[in-house]
Amino acid sequence: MSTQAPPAPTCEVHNPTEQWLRMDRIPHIWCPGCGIGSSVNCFTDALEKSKIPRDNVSIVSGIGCTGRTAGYLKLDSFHTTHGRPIAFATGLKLANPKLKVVVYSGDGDLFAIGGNHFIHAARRNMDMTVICVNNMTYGMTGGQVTPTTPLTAKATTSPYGNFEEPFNLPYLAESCGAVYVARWTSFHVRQLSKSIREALLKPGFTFIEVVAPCPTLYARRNRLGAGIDAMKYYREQSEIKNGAPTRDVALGFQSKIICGKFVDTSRPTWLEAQVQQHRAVLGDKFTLAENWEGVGEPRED
Amino acid sequence: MSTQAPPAPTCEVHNPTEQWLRMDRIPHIWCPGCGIGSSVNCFTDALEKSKIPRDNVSIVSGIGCTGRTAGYLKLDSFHTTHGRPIAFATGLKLANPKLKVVVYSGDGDLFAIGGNHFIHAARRNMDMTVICVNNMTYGMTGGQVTPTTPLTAKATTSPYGNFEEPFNLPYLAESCGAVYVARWTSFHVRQLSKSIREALLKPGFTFIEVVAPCPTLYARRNRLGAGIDAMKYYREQSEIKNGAPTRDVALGFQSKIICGKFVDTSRPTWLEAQVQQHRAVLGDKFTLAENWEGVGEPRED
Amino acid sequence: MKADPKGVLTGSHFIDGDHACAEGALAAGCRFAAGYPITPSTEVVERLASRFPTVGGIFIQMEDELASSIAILGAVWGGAKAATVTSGPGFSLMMEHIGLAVMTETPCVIVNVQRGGPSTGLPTLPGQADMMQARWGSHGDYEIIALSPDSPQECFDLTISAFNLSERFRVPVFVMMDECVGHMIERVVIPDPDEIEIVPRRLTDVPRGGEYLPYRLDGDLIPPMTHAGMGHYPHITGLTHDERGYPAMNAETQDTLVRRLCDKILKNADDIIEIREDGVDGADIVVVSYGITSRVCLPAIREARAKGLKVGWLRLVTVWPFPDRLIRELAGRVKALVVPELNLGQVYYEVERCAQGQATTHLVPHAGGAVHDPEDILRVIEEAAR
Amino acid sequence: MKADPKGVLTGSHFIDGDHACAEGALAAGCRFAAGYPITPSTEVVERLASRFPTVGGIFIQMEDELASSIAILGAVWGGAKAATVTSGPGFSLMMEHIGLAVMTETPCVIVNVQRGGPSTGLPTLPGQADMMQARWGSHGDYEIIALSPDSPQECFDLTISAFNLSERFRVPVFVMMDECVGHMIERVVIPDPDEIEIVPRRLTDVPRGGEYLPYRLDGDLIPPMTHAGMGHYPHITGLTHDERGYPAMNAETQDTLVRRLCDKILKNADDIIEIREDGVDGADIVVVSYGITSRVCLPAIREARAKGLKVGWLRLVTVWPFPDRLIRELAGRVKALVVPELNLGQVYYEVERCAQGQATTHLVPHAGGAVHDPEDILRVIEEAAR
Amino acid sequence: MSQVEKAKPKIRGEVIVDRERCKGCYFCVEFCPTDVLAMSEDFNLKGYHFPEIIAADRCTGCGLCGAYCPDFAIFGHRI
Amino acid sequence: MSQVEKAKPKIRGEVIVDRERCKGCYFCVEFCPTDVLAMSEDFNLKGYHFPEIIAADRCTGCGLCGAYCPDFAIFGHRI
Amino acid sequence: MSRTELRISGFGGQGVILSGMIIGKAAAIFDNKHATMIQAFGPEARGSACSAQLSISEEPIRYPYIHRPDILIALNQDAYTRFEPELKDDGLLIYEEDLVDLRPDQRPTIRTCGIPATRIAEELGRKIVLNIVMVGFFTAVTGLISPEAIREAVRDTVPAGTEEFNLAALEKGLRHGMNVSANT
Amino acid sequence: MSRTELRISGFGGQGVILSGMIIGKAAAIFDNKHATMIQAFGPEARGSACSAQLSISEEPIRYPYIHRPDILIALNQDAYTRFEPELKDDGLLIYEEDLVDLRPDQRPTIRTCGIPATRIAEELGRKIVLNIVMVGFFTAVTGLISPEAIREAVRDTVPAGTEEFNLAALEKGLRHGMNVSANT
Ligand SMILES: Cc1ncc(C[n+]2csc(CCOP(=O)(O)OP(=O)(O)O)c2C)c(N)n1
Ligand SMILES: Cc1ncc(C[n+]2csc(CCOP(=O)(O)OP(=O)(O)O)c2C)c(N)n1
Ligand code: SF4
Ligand code: SF4
Ligand code: SF4
Ligand code: SF4
Ligand code: SF4
Ligand code: SF4
Ligand SMILES: [Mg+2]
Ligand SMILES: [Mg+2]
Repeated sequence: MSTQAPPAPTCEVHNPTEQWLRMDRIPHIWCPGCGIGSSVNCFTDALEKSKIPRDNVSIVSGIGCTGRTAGYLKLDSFHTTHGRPIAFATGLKLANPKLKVVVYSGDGDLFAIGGNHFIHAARRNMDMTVICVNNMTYGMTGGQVTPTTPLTAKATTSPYGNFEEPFNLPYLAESCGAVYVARWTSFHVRQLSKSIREALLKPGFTFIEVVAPCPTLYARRNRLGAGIDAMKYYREQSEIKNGAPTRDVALGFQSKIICGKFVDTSRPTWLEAQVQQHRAVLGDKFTLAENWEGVGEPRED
Repeated sequence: MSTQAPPAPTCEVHNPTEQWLRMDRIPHIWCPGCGIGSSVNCFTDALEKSKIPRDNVSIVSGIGCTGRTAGYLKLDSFHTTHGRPIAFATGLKLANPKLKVVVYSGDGDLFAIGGNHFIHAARRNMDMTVICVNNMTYGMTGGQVTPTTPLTAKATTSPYGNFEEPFNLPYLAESCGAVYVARWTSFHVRQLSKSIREALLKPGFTFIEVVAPCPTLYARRNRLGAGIDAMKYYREQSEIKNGAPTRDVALGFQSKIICGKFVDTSRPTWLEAQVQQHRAVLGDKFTLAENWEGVGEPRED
Repeated sequence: MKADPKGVLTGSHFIDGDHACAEGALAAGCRFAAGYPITPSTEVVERLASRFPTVGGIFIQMEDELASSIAILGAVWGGAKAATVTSGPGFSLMMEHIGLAVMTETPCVIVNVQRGGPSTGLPTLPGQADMMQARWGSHGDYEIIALSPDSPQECFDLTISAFNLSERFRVPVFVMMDECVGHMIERVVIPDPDEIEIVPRRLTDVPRGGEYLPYRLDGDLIPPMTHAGMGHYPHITGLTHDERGYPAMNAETQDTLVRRLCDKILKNADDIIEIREDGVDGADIVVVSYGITSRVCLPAIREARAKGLKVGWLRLVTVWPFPDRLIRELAGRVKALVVPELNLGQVYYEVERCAQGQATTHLVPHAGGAVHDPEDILRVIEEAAR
Repeated sequence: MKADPKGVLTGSHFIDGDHACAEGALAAGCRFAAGYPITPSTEVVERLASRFPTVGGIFIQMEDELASSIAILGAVWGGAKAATVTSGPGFSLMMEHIGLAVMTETPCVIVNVQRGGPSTGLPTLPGQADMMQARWGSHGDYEIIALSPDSPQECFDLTISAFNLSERFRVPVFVMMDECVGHMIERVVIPDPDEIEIVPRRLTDVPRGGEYLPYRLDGDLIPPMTHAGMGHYPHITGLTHDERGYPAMNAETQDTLVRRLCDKILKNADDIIEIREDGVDGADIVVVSYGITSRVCLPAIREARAKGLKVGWLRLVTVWPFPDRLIRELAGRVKALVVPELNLGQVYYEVERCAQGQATTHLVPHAGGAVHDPEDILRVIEEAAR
Repeated sequence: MSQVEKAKPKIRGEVIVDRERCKGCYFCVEFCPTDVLAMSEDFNLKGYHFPEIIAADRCTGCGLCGAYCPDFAIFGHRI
Repeated sequence: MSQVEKAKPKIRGEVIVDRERCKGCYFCVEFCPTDVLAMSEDFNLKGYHFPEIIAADRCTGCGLCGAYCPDFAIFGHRI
Repeated sequence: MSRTELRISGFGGQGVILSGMIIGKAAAIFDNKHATMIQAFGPEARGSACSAQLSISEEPIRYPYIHRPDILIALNQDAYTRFEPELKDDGLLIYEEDLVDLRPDQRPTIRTCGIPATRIAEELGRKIVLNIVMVGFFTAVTGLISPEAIREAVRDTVPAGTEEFNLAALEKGLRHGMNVSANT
Repeated sequence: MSRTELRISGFGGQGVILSGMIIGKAAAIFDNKHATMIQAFGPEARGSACSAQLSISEEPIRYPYIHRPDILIALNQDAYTRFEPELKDDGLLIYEEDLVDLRPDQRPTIRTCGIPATRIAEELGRKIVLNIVMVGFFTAVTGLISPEAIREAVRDTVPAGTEEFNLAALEKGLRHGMNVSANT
């Protein structure tokens, strides 16, 4: 059944992702060929390159397979309730504006039950980076339909094929006011890492959709093969169109996937706008909290 | 203080709105110059002209001043919970597809607490007409800020001026897939009535924003005068641009108001898509409920 | 009324409690379900999603549990029998709409397959710690009905009862399963449709366009209903309302309304309450239990009896309304009441309350995630006997 | 620790309970509030919205109560003291996050200004029918603390206590006001900052980057906390977790965790519970009440005493944890316990339970929308005396 | 619409006010295209000014006043 | 980046596999640009095939294998 | 009896609550008495009838409700009609002279003092201070509160920048009250 | 004793639950006995260890859990290691011959029957029917269920269109079991 156990690699070099992981929790629960793990590599690589000190980064997840991400990262990490990581992150950020707050969660968590928090945080330009691993299903609960499941795809709760139009996530994000919107697949590891880095370094509400395989549920039920088959599909059917109008980037069942950075703009974050407005109206009476130094000062970007 | 009580008009002619009202509940609770009442005239006029039999129309409201509308209309009328009328309406419609279901509610109800139901119902093209009286505040609870309060406007919970970017409702509706999107002010009674009629007669998720005055709270706190002053502002500052790209129609504080029919398109409603998909996959095994006759048949529009 | 054959899968099936529950709903005439997936309840809606299209029913997966729990109320007013299904976290999100259902007297069924809590807790493991929540989880005063099956067969049977009770009393009825019962597989016998008794909705006989008062009583405490589209133009509101259904915000209307809403359940409690018992007459000690625990305690009772103790077994099939009178009387007759539950004390408090010091009361707590070791129950029985 | 003078509006004020509550939060060091307007609680957040910008605090009106109730948890982990404020319908929406706060041991304060329920009910009128909900409204087993002020002054004082208790026990603490107390205007004396005792957050002394276990106990049942940004990298989850904070989904971990979460409150109950009493020693009958009702019952007690009855007055300042022992002992000493509340029986059930048949117990129910007529209370006192 | 068919040189209308229902918002007065109405100096029982018909013959029955009136207190119709 | 500075004619890399962590997804094998890897016929203790290095000298240390690996079981680096 | 119970009633917009607030504040903060005010909100707190219950006492006030007020301040007819019957037989009725017509059969045991507060306020140029005029009048005719306390309370309560104007209105009311008192 | 307790264990993907389901169904539906099956889900119900408890009895089954099974079906090493100790001393161990190495000190009182179910399934052309092979084998060696019942149960349980193939696998298992039985 298996060959002799090989010796663990003895060299000093380490997998660069490891330093960002809670190694006492590895191996993780994700299935073979699940795309979440690949996205984590890109995230840690982006973190590394962003040079943001580890102590200043918080990661907040909801509930789901993707929602387990927070629990594997050696960061201040919060595994909240299903659908609410953005609302939690809002409080976290506002209480300590020095933090870079990242929300890492699944399509169901962020866009089914969590849709309202998403659109409001985007509208407010609440300062956080939201990474959505879109596997087009509820992985954790066993493969139900989500608001991103493509038309005709099967899921346990759409056993005869999904007939509900899914959201076009980049379009939704833009229409609510996100200042940075990108989509990649888990095949686009380099571009994804770069996008995450840009998003981390950009003030305001930044959003990245990562199309990724769920071989165990979504792919199996739709007879789409293993994770590697999804990755090949991404390789073949993706088209990079930076700046594409978001209304044109909707996804279909096994259709072409438009990837790229679609939105990169700028407006005051919620905290900046708050400080500016209150300072303007209240003058001397306005009091900045101790840990907000610099918030609301002019910035260049 | 008052002149002698004049005799009630004795003529046989009646206010055409009255036949649609529960006259035993009039006078209503709305303040002098409140725009909700004007919108109701337009709604009943549209209903009348739509020729949809009264017995087939249901009205569903959430909680708020506008939410009281359901209670004044002599229709099957449901005053649900704050933020949830669309979700209630979804069940109502699906259980009895013959009904024309209208959701009539306020900006806070539909877009603060109710935002998620709005975007999902639009995405699903759930067959209903949503009328939002946007007075840019929470009227019922005393004038708090809402997700549609313009920047710099004052409200009890933004006492120094609102600093949160509001939603651009038509843009949001379109990005989620509404098939009909229009905006009017309560000054545009003719156009509004026509739009409501069109929406009532159109299958799918149709949305109409009605910008209307809340003199008691929004206007008073912002020193904008009485209802009539708001109406004059609407008259002067509105610009009708049918077909305007929704992304360009955001509202500012006392700024120009772009009105018009912005979206008028077509795709299968949730029920139609369901029937079509299930019939295609299940063939003979698919069973239509007794009260769905005709649902899913080809339609012309 | 007999069940509509379309939904009845007559025959013997080897299925789990979740699936049996779905079949119960179908047999009871449920033709609308709105749900949101959550372990360990998801199988119920999955089965409905796959069965409904073949019987003219509609399943919709809503955006969340808030939406599911009010969509079913909409569907009921649209004419359907409707249910939603969830587990702890989702149940917590339904609390506001339970109040709305109570206030508007909307018959509906809510299934909660209980897992370990609080919070996300133990998603795949059992608990019975949402029992008090079912009774008290929404704001304001109200009464509901809650049933607790202990086998897949009962998941089927009691789901039908739940629909019937909800129609009789115009009240939300909870089927409070637990993960064990939900995932336990046994034979479930589904009878012929004409052996299944269904309570039809009691609709007003006021003709279309006639003067219908939505909350006018008609003989009993439960007003007859109407549906949208019947030409009665009811106004239905969660505000305190008079018999016309119109908001009437004052203490008098509140008193009339809220007391009636409670009374219609409390005054019919004897009629609603179902229990099972074995060896209670003449017992010194009675084990009061429900759900899976009523099966888990059996070896303990057998053992205790073998040791010569007179131990009775009392199972609450209906947990709410609580059988106050029954427990009070029982406490007057026995020495001790032993209450094992998969929580740290919930139904136990009710037993303690009703016992009024006449019998000693003994909780056998368990934090959930598994079932009791029968030994632990035995130990407490023996203690109680001392 | 003394209060930060920045937030303390020392002096005498003629304000209502809602405003006093806001000032209490400010004095207690609350610098973050997330809320969603709802009558009759809105004045609290309105005052915070206007006061916070001058003291370095942040108010954010969230999109709904679900968001408010978890945003405050985020803020606490970000280092703030935080609160949210609501009323019945909003409280029902917060139930899931109360469980999360309990499970993650996040100190926070939730104010519920109770109105008439169920459902939308009586938005502007009083009720006390969310008392059991505060205890049982979220799924799973847990214990919380709930306080019940009876005057604007106490709205100020008890809001400070609520923050202090929440920090001591790392638990959500509820300030269960009612509309009467919330909208009643009286003199509120705000002391000098150095007369206000504040419990600071108990943070770990593990240095940045050191090995910190978020749920390792340190002498008592309450583990010291950390904040995001302190270099401890805690993992905080609502799943059942071990002392590292890591999910550990099994019955043993569940038992250890959930029991501790309950024990930290129950074992410290004597320390937490505050009551007020008058004439209880030697009384035959004791009126047990809380909130506005503890003032409404006074004329009845005066009258009854005038008629020669020995009536004591007992007010529950702390409603949860319930003073089991106290009521049990009391029931052993008196003839009857009379419980007036603005509901159809909630805290009454607890009194009945604890009385264990030693004293008779008498509910004076009221469906809400107004307060009791003291005559009604008097009548029950007299009945109880017979 | 039937009224339009008979292309009369001048369309005539009638306006009816239920002054006790009026809350004095001024909409009808302001938006009547032919200035049929003016706000009375008097108050109704609720204490509001209400519209007076100052030029009934100018009324075209266009119905705008009724379409605007938030209190269902006025309406015009063709005669 | 320092490695790039020395513009060597051939960039050399090293790839390290932790086969026990591998779940046999094939990503690394498929996406290694220089075909350094192949799936072994053997199973690891968990029962998965794992990548074998079939052409170590072709490895450029580009790191792609590690960037793809969902199980943190492989990584390549420049030497 | 050391407790005086007072009902103030009118319609929304007349400043009923604010006037209760000022009287209560004068008593509780500046005269060192005890005062408890209960606000009665209509279902929607806008437009319709509006009323406040105020108790003023030397002792702490525990039971906060009033059933048979000692004093009724009626700002409109409706308030008079609704609340006069509950006024104590030896009570005091203070009313807006132009807005309230006393019934011919008004109980004679009740002392009544009218003031055209609205007219006075209009004369001052701002109708909305009618409540402040009334407060001044109340202070003078009842003597329950010291003029100093009521002045402080007004200053402390009205929006910044409007103090002087409001104080002027107060003095008008006070003076009017002195005359009436003198006259009674 | 009329009750037989049985544990089936392996890893996810081996069809543990389905095999329990089929045996239980054969007993409860087609052999008219009583059967109760308890599924143990791992935290995430994917990949890892997987196990089912099945009780079969002539009487109704009330207490549904099993502590000391009469029969253990171990589909991998882990299952054997974990659950063999709880097997009754006179129990029966049925195991996947190629995936389980019995300990040298395996209790001698326990009857053991191995079958290379995976290999047999692979020979049939579809590895995933290894559980059906095992079910057949179980039926033969225990005699707890009638072959007719188990055939019905398989037919009734497997996806439409795969009946014949699965029945073939079942027969393989049955036959293998007959031989073993014969051999023992
Ligand atoms: C309130 C609530 N409802 C439902 C659930 C059950 N639940 C857990 S994860 C999940 C879906 C996760 O899907 P997604 O966010 O797409 O993450 P994935 O597992 O696909 O990565 C659901 C419905 C829950 N935990 N809480
Ligand atoms: C769950 C819940 N939260 C809050 C409220 C209080 N509430 C009632 S109406 C309302 C706002 C209404 O605003 P909008 O929808 O804009 O209607 P408007 O009154 O402005 O017409 C709020 C917050 C409630 N009833 N229920
Ligand atoms: S179920 Fe799907 S999303 Fe979840 S870990 Fe497995 S492959 Fe990934
Ligand atoms: S408060 Fe505003 S929205 Fe509400 S009725 Fe009055 S004017 Fe209209
Ligand atoms: S529009 Fe109506 S309410 Fe307004 S002034 Fe005219 S009649 Fe009166
Ligand atoms: S019907 Fe037209 S013309 Fe006549 S009064 Fe009304 S608005 Fe003026
Ligand atoms: S990418 Fe990782 S898990 Fe996948 S085959 Fe390669 S080493 Fe194994
Ligand atoms: S580092 Fe690059 S070249 Fe080397 S094995 Fe990995 S993918 Fe191939
Ligand atoms: Mg997903
Ligand atoms: Mg509004």
